[in-house]
Amino acid sequence: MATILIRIDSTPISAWQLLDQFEQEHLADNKLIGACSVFTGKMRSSNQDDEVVTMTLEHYPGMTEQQIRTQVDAVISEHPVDACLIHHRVGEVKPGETLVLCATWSAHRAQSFRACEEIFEGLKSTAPFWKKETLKNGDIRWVETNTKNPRP
Amino acid sequence: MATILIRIDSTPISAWQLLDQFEQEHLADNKLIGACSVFTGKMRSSNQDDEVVTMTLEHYPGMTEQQIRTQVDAVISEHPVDACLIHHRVGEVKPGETLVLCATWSAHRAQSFRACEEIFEGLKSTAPFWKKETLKNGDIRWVETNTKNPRP
Amino acid sequence: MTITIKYFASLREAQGVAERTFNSSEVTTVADIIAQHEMAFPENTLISVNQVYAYPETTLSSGDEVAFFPPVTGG
Amino acid sequence: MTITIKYFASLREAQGVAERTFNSSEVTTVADIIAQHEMAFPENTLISVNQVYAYPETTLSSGDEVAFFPPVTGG
Repeated sequence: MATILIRIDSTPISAWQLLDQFEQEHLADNKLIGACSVFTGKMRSSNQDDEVVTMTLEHYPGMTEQQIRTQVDAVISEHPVDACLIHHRVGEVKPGETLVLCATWSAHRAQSFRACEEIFEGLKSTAPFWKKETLKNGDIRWVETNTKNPRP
Repeated sequence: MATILIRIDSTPISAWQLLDQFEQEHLADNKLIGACSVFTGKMRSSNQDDEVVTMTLEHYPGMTEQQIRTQVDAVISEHPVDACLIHHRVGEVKPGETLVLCATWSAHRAQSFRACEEIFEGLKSTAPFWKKETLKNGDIRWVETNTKNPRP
Repeated sequence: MTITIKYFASLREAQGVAERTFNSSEVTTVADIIAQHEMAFPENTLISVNQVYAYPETTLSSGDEVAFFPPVTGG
Repeated sequence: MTITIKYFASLREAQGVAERTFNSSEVTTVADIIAQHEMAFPENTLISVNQVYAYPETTLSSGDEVAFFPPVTGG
């Protein structure tokens, strides 16, 4: 059974500290893990050539966690991993701060590489989060994309 | 110009602490980085169904650093990144300890994902390191593969 | 039957409320809600029923929670 | 000309030394070193000249550092 932890929180985080804690709490005794892949996404101070001073993330409490979990389960059924940690910020975020952390651990590297990338892509295209930017010129706008309802 | 740091050292490391330090020292003021991809390889207590109690890594001082650098330069000319950190252990390593850390930072995720994976694959297949295992039954053996001279 | 409707992000702002209760005896699918909904939704609106992605043809039961939201921008 | 030869890992152990100096007037390529080398190398032996991967046909100059080593197992 894989250890899966999905957290959504409004507190600024240190990705490296969370990874350190997670390994110590959940994987310290597992000497069969040979690979860990991590992706961290940070807020950039620029988007579509505009200077962004702050971003507010909204989500759908309950559905967001559940949708990420569905995605994680689907990916690791194809690329089995020993553990998966996902942490996503909501609320107000400043440039340079970590928005999202996605990490996977496995015996060999192929699984952790593939799972990390596919879980993150799935999260980006299906997890209900919405970003609203405040620009330096005072304008406020929703970030727009065109993701679809994922067909089951 | 990308910030590139390649270190080979015999001291046990915390990958997360090194990443934290590297970001603070080199990337704290760069608010245009939106993505960081990391791979860490750890020593497993098992290889080819044998229990391994310790591993000793040898390298070719000078050539190893240079070969990794050649590889990094080739990969980032195709997948431009803002920064790359590589740390590889040599000497004696115990199960559970981090053997290698490979991290890349870029504005958007495609570059950091591709560069991290390709740099690590290149390191594995061309950087002059050699592993010698001491098994629980007392046997000592070199880990064997069949990598080739990379054609320029 | 009674359906709870939730709106998120730009749709919540457009509706002016985050949630409303919808009572109707003439509803069997999400498409019926959309047809009877006061304000039209943008074409790229996403739908969930009981916190799982759903579609206009998804059948509803009394007590269901239906949400409408714009394309997602997490990560 | 004078060439420094280095051996690594299992080849170093097989040679019993990490490094030796090779003096010969009949050497122009790495292949010549291999031909005149006392002990045969395993077929999968890798070669470098001045710390860059090289090949049997690589031409040598006096003072070059030639290394022989087994396939690599880092990472």
